[in-house]
Amino acid sequence: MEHPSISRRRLLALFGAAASVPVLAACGSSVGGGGGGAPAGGGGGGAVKVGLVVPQSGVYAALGTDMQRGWELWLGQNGGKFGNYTVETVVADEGETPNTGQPAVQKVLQSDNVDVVVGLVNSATALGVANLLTESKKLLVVTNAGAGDVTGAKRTPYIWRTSFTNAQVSAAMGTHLAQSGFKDGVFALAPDYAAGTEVIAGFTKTFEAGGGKVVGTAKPAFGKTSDYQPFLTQIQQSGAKATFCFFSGSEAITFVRQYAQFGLASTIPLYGSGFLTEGNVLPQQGDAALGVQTTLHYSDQLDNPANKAFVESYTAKYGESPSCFSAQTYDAANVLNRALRTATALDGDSIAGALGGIGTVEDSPRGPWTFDGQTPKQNLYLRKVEKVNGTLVNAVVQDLGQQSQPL
Amino acid sequence: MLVSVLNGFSVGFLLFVLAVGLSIVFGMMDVLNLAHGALFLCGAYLGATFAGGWGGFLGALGLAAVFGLVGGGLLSLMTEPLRKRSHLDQALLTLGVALVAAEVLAIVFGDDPLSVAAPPGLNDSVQVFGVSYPTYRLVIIGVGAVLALAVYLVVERTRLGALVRATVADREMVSVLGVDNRLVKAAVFAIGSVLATTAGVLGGPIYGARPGLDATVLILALVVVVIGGLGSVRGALIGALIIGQVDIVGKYLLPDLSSFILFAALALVLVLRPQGLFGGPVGTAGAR
Amino acid sequence: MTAIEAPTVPGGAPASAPRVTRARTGIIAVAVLVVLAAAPFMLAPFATTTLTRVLVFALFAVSLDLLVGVTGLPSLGHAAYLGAGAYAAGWVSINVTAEAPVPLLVGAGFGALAAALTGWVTVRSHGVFFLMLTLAIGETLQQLADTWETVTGGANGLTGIPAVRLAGTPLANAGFTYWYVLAVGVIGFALVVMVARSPFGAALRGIRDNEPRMRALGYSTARYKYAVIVMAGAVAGLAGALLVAQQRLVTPADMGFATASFALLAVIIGGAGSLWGACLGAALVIIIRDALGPSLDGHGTLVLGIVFVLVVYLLPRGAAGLRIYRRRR
Amino acid sequence: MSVLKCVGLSRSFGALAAVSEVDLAVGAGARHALIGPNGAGKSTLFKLVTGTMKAHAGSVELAGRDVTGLSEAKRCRLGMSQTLQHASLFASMTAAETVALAAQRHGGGRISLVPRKQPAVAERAAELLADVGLDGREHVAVASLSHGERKQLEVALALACRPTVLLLDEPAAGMSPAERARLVELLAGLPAEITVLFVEHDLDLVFALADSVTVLHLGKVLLSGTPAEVRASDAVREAYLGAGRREELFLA
Repeated sequence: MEHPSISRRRLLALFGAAASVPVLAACGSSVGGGGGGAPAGGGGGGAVKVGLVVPQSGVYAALGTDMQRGWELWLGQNGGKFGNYTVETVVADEGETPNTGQPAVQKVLQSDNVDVVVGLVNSATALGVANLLTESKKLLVVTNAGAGDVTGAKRTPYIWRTSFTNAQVSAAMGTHLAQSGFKDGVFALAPDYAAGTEVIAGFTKTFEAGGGKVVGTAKPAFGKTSDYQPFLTQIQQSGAKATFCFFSGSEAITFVRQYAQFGLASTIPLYGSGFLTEGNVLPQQGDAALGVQTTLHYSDQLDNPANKAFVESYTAKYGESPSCFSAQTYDAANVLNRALRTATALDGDSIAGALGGIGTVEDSPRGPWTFDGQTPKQNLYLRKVEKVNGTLVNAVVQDLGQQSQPL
Repeated sequence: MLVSVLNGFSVGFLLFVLAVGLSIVFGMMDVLNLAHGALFLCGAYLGATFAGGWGGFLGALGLAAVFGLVGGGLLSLMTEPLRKRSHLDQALLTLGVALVAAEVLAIVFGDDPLSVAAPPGLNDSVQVFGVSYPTYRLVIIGVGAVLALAVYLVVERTRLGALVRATVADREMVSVLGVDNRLVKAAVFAIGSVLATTAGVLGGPIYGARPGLDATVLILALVVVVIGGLGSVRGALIGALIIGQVDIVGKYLLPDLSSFILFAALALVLVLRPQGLFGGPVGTAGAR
Repeated sequence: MTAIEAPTVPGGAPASAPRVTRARTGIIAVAVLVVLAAAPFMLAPFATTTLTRVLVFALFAVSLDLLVGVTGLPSLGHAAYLGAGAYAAGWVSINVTAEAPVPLLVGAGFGALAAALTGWVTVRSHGVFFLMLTLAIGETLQQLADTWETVTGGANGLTGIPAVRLAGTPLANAGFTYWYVLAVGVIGFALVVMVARSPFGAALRGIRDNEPRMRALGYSTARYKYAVIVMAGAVAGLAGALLVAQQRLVTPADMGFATASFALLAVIIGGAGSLWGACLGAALVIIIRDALGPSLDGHGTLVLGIVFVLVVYLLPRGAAGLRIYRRRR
Repeated sequence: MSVLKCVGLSRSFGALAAVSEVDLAVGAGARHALIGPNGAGKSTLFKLVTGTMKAHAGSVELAGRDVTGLSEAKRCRLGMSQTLQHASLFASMTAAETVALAAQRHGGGRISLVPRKQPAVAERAAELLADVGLDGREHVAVASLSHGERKQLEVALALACRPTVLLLDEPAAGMSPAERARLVELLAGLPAEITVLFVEHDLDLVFALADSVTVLHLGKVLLSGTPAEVRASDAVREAYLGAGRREELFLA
C-alpha cells in the first residue's frame, strides 16, 4: 500500500526544486576576491549602472513612487546622462523592513554589479547595509533615511545623504518656538522608536537653549497606537501653550484628526516636524490639518525658479505635485551628475572624492545647499497648512535659515 | 482624568464587538480564527470607501454584514474537511487565509493609510467634563452597549443561544440530539464574522484603515479573549472593558511606558489565572 | 542534512526501517551535504547569500519542529528566541569579541535563557491555547527589543556588527560565511535529530500523541515540555547567531509575527515531525519570499498564504505530525 | 495491612454528589472488584484514586503514604498504575514502542538525551507483550490493532510501570469471549505481590476473579465483603433490582 505521505513528499521535492532553479541558476563564483564582483568599466564615457532601491510594497510604497518619479524626471530632463556616462538604472524593492531592504541592496550590489546605490527610506536598512557598502567600496546616496548616525556616529566615507537628519529638521522648530512667545510651556511627543527619540532630542536641545521650557512629554507605542486621547488630555492639563510632535504615515493622519476632534486645535496650536503633513497624508487629514505649522527643508510651494520649474514639470508628467521625497531623489541625480563630470573612475572612492568637491548645489528645488559631513547643510522653512483653491498645501511662511546636522 | 475613563469605555465597547466573535467561535468550535483581524480590516476598508453621508455609512454597515456572512460561511466551510483533525489544523488554515486576505486587501485598496470620516452630525465634538470629546465616540459607547445587550440576550435567552452554549459544553451530545452541528457552527462563524466586519466599519473613524491593521487588531482581540476567558460572552465583555480602561487610563498616567501597559496587564493575568477571568479550564490542563 | 528521521525504537526491537532504507538515507544525506558544500563554487555571491539565509532559516525551522512536530506544541512566538540569540550574539561581537565560538555560544545561551524565562507560562497549556500564549509572548519580547534602545538599538536595530572571525581571520566574503553557517547548521541539525531519536525524544512523541496517558505512565509532562522549550530556544538562539553572522544586522522585524508564522509554515509544509522536511519547507518559504517576492511586486506572502492553505488540506495526517508510516501487515 | 486505603473520599459535580464519604481498604495481594449499577460513581471513584481527578474531601493512602495531593505521575512512580476504560494509546507508535515507552520510565535508568539501544527495556517490552498475548504483533502500528488487542496492550502498558497496585477500569469492556478468557487467565496469573483493584460490569468476571468486592450505590459504599456475602445480600439485590435484570444477578 503506497503511503500518501511518500507521494506528497515527492510532490514537495519537485515543487521545491522547480522554485529554486531560477534563483540559483546565476553562475559565477562567490569565493574569489574580497566582497562583491570587480568594479565595472572605469574612465570617461561608457555607462554608469545605478541601483535604485526604493519601497515598492508595504507601508512606504507611496514614498518609493515619489522617489522613483523624482529620479526619472531628472534623467528625462538631462538626456539620461551623468557627465558623459549614460545612466542605466536597476530598480529593486526596499520593502518595509531590513528583512527585505538588505537583500535588495545585496542583490543590486552582488548580482547586478551596480556602481552606485541610490534610495533607502528605512533608517534601520540604511544603517544595516553600511558594512556591505564599505566592504564592496561602492557609494550609497541615501534619499530619505533620517537617522543621525548614518552620517554621524556611524559615518562611513561610502554613504552620503541628500535628504536630512531627524534632529536637523526639529532643531529649527526648537529655535523658532523659543523666539515666538511659547517659551514658558511646550508639550513634546513622538512615537516610542529611534527616529521619534532623535526628533524630540533635537527639538528640546535648541528649544531649551533658546530659554524655552518643555512642560510634558509622551511616547505613544510606535505602530500600535490608534487612540491618542490619553495624550491629548495630558497636553490640555499640562498647561502647555503649544504642542510639538513628530508622526508620519497613518499615525500622522490619526493624530492630527484626533487633535482637532478633541478640540485642541483651536486652543493649543500644533507644531511638528515636516513629515506630519507631507505628501499623501495631508489630503487624508483634511481640514483637521488647517493651521498646523511644521518645519522642513522643502515644500512644493517654495517660491524659487528651480522649484517652480521642478513642480511644473513634475505635475505635468505625473498629475500630482512633488513631495520632499521626490525632491530629495531629484537632487541625488543632480549631485551624481556634478560628481561624475569630475570623477576619474566609477568606484566608490573616486565618486565620493568628487562629491566632496561639487560645492553649492544652487539649482536645487529646495534652494541652494552644500554637503557638510556628507549630509546637506540646507535652509529649513516654516510651513503652514492652508487651503489654496480647494487643495491643502504646506504654504511657506518663513525661511528659518541654514541648518547643518546637529551632532 | 474622567474623560480618559469615558474614552476607556468607548475603546472597551469597540474591543468587545471585535473580540466577542473570536471568543464565541473559539469557545464553541475550538477554532482559533486568526483571520478575524482580516475581517475587521475588510469592514474598515468598506467604511473608508463609502464614507461621507449617512447613506454611505449605513450602506457600508449593510455590505459589512453581507461580507461577514459570506466570509464566516466560507471559513466554516473551509474548516469542515478538517473537522476530524486537530484544532491546530483549523487554526493554521485560518492563518493561511489571513495571509491571503491581507495581501488581497493590500492589492485592492493599495498601501496608503486611509482615514475615515464619521457620518455627518457625528463628526464634531461636544463638551464633556469640561473638555471637548468627539460625539462619534459617545455613539460608539451607545452602539457597543446595545450590541453587547443584543449578543448577551441572543446567547442567553434564545433557542439559538441555548444551542450555542450546549455545543460549547459538549458538541457530541448536541449532535446526538439530532442537531446538525455543522449548521450551528456555520451560523456562529457567520455571526462572529459579521461582528468583526461591523466592528471594522464602526472602528473606521477611530482606527482608520491601513495594511497591517489586521495584525494589530488580532493581537488586541487575543489579549481580550485571553484575559476575559474563552467562549464566554460575559468574559469577552468584562475583558474588553477592563482592557479599554487599562490601556487608556494607563497611557494617561504613565505616558512614557505606553508601549508596555497592555502586555504587562496580559502577563499579570496569565500568571494569576491562566485560563482567564471567566473562562473554564478550556485550554489548560482541564479535562477535555 | 537529509538523514530521514526514522525514530529508533527506544530500546525496542531493531530500528523499524529495514537495513536497506537506513543505508539509502545515509547515501542521500552525504550526497546532499557534498552538493551543499560545493555550492559556493558554482553560485554567484548573491545566490550564495540567499542560500545562506535558507540555511539559517532551516536551522530555525528545525528548532521549531522539535516543538511542533516532535512534542506537538505549536508555537507562534518562537521567533522571539531567534531574536534573543541574534541580539546577544551581535552585542557580544561588537563589545567583546567576534571570535568564532563566542557569538554562537552566547547566542544559544541567551536563546535558552529567553525560553526559560517565558516558557514556564505555557507548559500548563497545550494545543491552540499554547499557540495563543506563545503569540502573546512573541509580541511582548518584540516590543521589548523595539524600545530597549540602549542595548538593542531599538527600531534602528543593532548595526555595524563585525564579521565573524575564525582563528583570527574575519570571514569576508559570501563563500566563507556560507561554509561557516553550513558547518554550524549541520551540527545544530544533528543535535536536534539526536534528541528527537533518543529515549527523551520518544517521551516527547508520547506527549504529542497523548499527554494525559503519559502522565498516567509516571512522566511529569510539564517538566519535559519545559525542558524541550528551553532546548528549542537554545537551537533557535544558535540560528540567531548564524543570522548575525550572515546579515550582520538585527532588527525587531527579525523576531516578529511574520518570521514566526513563516517558520511554522515551513515546518507544516515539510510535514511536522520530519526534521529534514522542515529544512525543505524553509528553503521553499525563503525562496518564495526573497527571490520570487520582488517579481510579484512585493506580494510574496500571497503565494505563501495559498501554499499554506493547500498544505494544510493536503496533509494526510494533520499538522500534529502523527506520523504513521510503517507499512506493516 | 491494607496497601490502598481511602478515607471519607468525596467528589461532587455541582449539586450531584458523585462520590460521598467513601471508605475503602484493599489488602496486599488482593483482587478487589468495585461494582455497582450505572451511575453509582465507580468511574469517579476510580479517577479519584488514580489522581486523574482531584477529590473535594477525604484522603487516599498508598502503602501507608498519603498521596491525595500528588499528581498522577507521582502516584505512578510510587507504584500505582492504571488502564483506562477507553483504551487511549499513542497513535504514531507500534505496540512494542508503546510498552517500551513505559518500561524505560521505570527501568531505573535516566531517560537519556542521546539515541542508544536499551536492550533491557526492549526485552521487558517483548516479555510483557507475550504475557498479554500480543506476541508476534510487536511491530504492528497501534492504529491497526483490534479493540481487544488494544485493551490487552493497555494491561501490558500498566504492568510495564512495575506497579504494586494495579487499577483496571472495565478491562474486559468490548472484548471477545476468547480475549476475555485470556484476560482472566492473565489477571489470575499475576504475581501475588501485585494488588489489583478493578471496576467491572461483567459479574461473571467479577466473581471469577475477585477475592473481595465493594458495591457502590448512589456514590456511597453499600457493602464491602467477600463475593459470597455480596451475592447473598438483599440490599445489593435491591440496588441492582431497581437498576438491572434479576436473572443476571443470580447466576448459578
